[in-house]
Amino acid sequence: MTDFLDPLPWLIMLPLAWGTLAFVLGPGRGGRLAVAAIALQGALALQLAGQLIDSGARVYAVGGWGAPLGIDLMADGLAAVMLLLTQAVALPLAVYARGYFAASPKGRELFWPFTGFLLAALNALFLSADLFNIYVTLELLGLAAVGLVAIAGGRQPVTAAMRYLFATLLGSGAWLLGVALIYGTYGSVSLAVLTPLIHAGAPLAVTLAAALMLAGLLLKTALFPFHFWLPPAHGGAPAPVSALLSALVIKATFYLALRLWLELFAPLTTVAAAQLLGVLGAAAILWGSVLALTQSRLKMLVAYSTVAQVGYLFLLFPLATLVPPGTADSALAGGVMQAVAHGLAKAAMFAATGSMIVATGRDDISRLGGVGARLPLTLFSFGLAGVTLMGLPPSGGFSAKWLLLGSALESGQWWWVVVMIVGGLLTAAYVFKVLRRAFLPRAAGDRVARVPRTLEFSAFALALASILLGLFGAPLLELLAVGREA
Amino acid sequence: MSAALLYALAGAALFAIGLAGLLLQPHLLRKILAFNILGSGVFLILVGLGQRDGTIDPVPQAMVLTGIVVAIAATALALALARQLLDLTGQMRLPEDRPDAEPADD
Amino acid sequence: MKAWLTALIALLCSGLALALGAAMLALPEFAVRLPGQVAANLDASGVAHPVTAVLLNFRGYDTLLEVAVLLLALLGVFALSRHASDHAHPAAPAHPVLQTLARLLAPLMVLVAGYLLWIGAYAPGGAFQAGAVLAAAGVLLRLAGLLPAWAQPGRLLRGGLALGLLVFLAVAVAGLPQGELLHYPPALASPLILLVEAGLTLSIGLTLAGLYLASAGWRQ
Amino acid sequence: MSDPWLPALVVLSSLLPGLIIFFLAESRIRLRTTLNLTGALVKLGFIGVMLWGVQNGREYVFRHTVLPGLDLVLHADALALLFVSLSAVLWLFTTLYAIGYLEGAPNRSRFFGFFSLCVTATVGVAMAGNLFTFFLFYELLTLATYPLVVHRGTDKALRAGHVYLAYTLAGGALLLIGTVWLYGLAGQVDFVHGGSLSALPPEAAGQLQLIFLLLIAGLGVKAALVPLHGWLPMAMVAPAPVSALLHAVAVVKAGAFGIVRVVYEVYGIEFAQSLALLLPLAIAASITIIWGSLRALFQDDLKKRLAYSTVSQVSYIVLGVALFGPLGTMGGLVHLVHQGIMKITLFFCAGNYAETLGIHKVSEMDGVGRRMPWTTLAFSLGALGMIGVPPLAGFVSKWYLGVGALEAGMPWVLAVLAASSLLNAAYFLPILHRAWFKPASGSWPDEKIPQRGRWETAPLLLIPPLATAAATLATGLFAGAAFSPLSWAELIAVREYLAWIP
Repeated sequence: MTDFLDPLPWLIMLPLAWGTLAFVLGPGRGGRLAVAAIALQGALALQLAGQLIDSGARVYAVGGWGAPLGIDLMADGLAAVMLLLTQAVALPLAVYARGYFAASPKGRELFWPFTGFLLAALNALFLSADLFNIYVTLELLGLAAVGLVAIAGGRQPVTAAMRYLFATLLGSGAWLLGVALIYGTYGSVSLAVLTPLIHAGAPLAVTLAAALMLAGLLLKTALFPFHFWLPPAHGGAPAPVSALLSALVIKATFYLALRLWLELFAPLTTVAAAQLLGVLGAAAILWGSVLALTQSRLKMLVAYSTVAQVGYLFLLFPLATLVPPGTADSALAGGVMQAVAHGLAKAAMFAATGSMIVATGRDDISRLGGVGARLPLTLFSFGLAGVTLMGLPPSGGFSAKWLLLGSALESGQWWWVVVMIVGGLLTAAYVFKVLRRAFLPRAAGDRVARVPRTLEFSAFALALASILLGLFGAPLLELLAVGREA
Repeated sequence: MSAALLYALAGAALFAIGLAGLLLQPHLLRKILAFNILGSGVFLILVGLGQRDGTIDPVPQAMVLTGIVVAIAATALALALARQLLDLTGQMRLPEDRPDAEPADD
Repeated sequence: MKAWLTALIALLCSGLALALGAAMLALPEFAVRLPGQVAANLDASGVAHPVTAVLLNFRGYDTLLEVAVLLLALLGVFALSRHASDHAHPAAPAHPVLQTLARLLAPLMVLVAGYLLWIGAYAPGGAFQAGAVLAAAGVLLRLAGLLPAWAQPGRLLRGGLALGLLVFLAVAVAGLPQGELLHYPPALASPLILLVEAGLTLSIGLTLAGLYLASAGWRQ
Repeated sequence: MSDPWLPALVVLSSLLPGLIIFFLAESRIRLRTTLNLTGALVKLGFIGVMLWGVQNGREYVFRHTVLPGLDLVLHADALALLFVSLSAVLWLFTTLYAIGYLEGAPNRSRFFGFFSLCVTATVGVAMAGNLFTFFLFYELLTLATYPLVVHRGTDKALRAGHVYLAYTLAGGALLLIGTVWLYGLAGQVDFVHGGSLSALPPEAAGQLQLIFLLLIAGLGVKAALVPLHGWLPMAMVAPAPVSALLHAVAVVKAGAFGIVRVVYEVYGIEFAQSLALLLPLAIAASITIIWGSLRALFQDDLKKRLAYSTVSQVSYIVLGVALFGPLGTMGGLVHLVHQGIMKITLFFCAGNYAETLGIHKVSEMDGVGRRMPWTTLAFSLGALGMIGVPPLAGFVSKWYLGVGALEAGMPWVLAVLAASSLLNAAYFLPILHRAWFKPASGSWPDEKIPQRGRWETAPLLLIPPLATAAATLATGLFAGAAFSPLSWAELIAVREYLAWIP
């Protein structure tokens, strides 16, 4: 396809361009440009999804060379779903961020350039079909994310950024070593070229590469026990940043892990490895939820909730590995649905959290009294997002849980059912810990200020989307199936 | 064994040394150095293994050039963070206590 | 750190090195070979040096993203320096010999950078090498006390930092009507690549210098 | 207006006003009241249309596919309409009562918002056409009632809310597991007369028994089956209209109604009998009936006594379900309505005593019949109905349950009914005795609303209990009339049993 308006390359070029322009425009500038451009990106992502549904997965040869000499981009249903999620989360958050930084200017100077590069990195990562190119997108993503964590300055955020930087660099280092081993074995880094070459009897170097790359991704996705860097990083950044990081950045590395597992390294996967991933996911769910419950800072509670919710994503691996195709399909659908639902809900939750902190002037759960009366829409958004995280119907989180529970029972792995149910109850416990406080009347001496309307409505839009996903999720699953027909 | 493979083997050793350093050294500057050693190890493996059959391969060489620039960028950011941390805490190491236990600084 | 943990990590790292070594000694024949393909397409790439051809044409997309990574690192340093210093510190006065030397060397380094940029099409060299030399000139001037630190870059400087990436993006997108992203028409490949490299040289020089200069004024 | 949309409109007629009310300023009393009452009346109108239609054999089904193999179905069949009508009528009365009860109280927008959501959920539970839809509204009910339970924001209320959530969410989780398991085993299971599981291969029997246990345990939490009833007496800290609604229509009824659906329309009564599921259920219900009554006997707090009475009375419905035969079914179903009307009367009256005179305890009620004769009259009708005195509503239920027990070959159930009636009398009659025949012991604990002419309390507090008390009498007296709860229950029972009687 040689159309100038082809959405696929523009999804990468556009955010790179506006990110750079926002930098040239100067400190704090570029918000309006960003909102317009992200809206356009959303339209492009929708157009791309439409193309995929009509005519199947697409391969795009950058520069016209084609793999293995050049770099290929590839768009299938899974990539399109992630692209849609990215733009759908980014647009309300961009609106939110404009209001947020107007009310709380710390860190606003370079927010827009960083966000532009972050979105470019995400879109590029989802579309890449080249292992080395993915390395570059991972670094772009990692540095943008670290930069965003540090933008507000201060002891806690800088410490968190430092820790996060080491984690993400180590993760990419492991990935690059894997790429080096793969190139050294086969002489190519193109997924399309490599996939037919890798089979069950692959050399030790390939197994090592698979293990290293996966480990690197787990570190970057903050799967238990690699979650140590996440809560301070996500809990310390300004609210729009926390939302972007929790909703999207960790999903990108999960997406790569999923792709490697299901496609490139599928012949090497074993039930034992899949169960190990599931056990780590289960541990994340329980440990993250319990720690969320013990937090006294609102943002840290939400950040630990992310640690827990990441665990649900990894339950998909045991449920989709070496089981009947129908079971695997519904597990994959459930896992991806969870990624999307959590993305929307967690963005809404961090956004609502940010509004509450702006309104009360402090990040303290015990001082939330009066929020319910003064910011009903914000609290309602928090509650709706909580419904999705708890997996109650009708919500995207419920659809995800339904599909995962179904495949767990079908494949006889009832222990994951127990984990999911207990996790859901723990989630309810920490969500209601916040709601209960916010319902109480304002304590004497506390203040609860109004916040700009855009803050309230953008958070609500995200929360509502996470609920509507549960009612109208079928087209998303249809899109997901593009390029996966057996 | 070709010379290129020897480079790759040396790269494996460097990667392991860098990894150990990154995990074990508490001093931030040493951690950053360790990360660079780790990266150099990977670059050696990439170039070395890519040319293990004796032919010169420009593709991994170009990749390594890209990788070096990325590593420079990451190192610069890491150094800036480390220096800032020194300013803020007076220490060149990450605090070991639970970070969420710290008070929010406003 | 606990001794047993140290020992365990050391053991695991050694094990990893051994496993990597063992894996490297047991590799099969390559299934795909790219050097031949690079050579075969070198004429159409617009440059004569294979590494530059890979960097700026065959895998030019990697390079495009990598330039963004570099700029991003500088943004990170800028973000930190906003909180580190309230105003740009003037450079400390340096020894007159160093100052004289720097004044002499800086123009020479610019010349070398120009040469490296031009020769990159045929021999080892190119935008990154040239940019690195430019940056070195900047660092030298700062050390000699002849350049102020960059706490708050002005519009012109921001434009210069972004120029390389913007030119690269424009060239990449300009290929879309005829073909794909970053598609150079063979006849125009040479001048387009030179254009991109020229923009990159300037921006990379400024960025690398900036990584130093942006933090040079932080309080000690 | 096409038929599929009527069930959806019934749900929306309280959902939309509720959502709007959330965002109304506290001072917009008139608009809020208008929205509330309009919603309630519009809902009744839609229900009236559907009652007429179903009587004439029409079907109202709304279906929306959420995921492949997972449909959201709203189905207004006869059974659904029985519950929907009850909810809608009692919602109207409770809304009126709540407007009077909460006059001048803080956070009313929030209260009425969740109140409307609560009714939305109840209506959804009633019209759910399959287990998934049922589960959806069942969980929504949990979420919508929690803020009502903790509405006062006191430590006691928060603790009660905590317990309430822990019980109901855990129950919801069990229900979810059972539902997913059943869907995996049998595909999408719509509620149909006679159930649809008997077609499964016999090997599945063990799994089906386990699933039944999960479902009933999940539903039993809200239906307050012993030992899952612990939340109900604690939830008494909620404002009186909430207690009235929780006990009469919303929460406990949702649980009991779910058990009806599962036994009749998922498993099928015959299939459930063949899996030997009915006897354990009847025993569980009987234990609950006796235990609840025994505990009620020892409560001095009036609302707590009523709460334990609810524990006991709701299980009459479950007992009726577990009796194999159309008469038992009729007894259970009609009690669904009768218990609602009687219990809401009692709670309205308890609220009136508390609001008017500050009376919270049975021991404070001496002579209250002379100060508040109308309220006490309504209370007496409700209490006598609960005991089963003819010709009140409760008598009709107990009569059919008793005959149904004989029909099902479980004569021991008669003993349970007799014992329970005696206990009912034992904990209600002393209250009536104190209220009517003992002299007042000086001043009232906290007289808030003085006597104004003929009005012993605020009109909006008095009219609803009188209306429901009258209904208690009417449903008993005119049980045989067309459109009475009993004849409607008969219609349902005939349809359920027609599905398998040749």
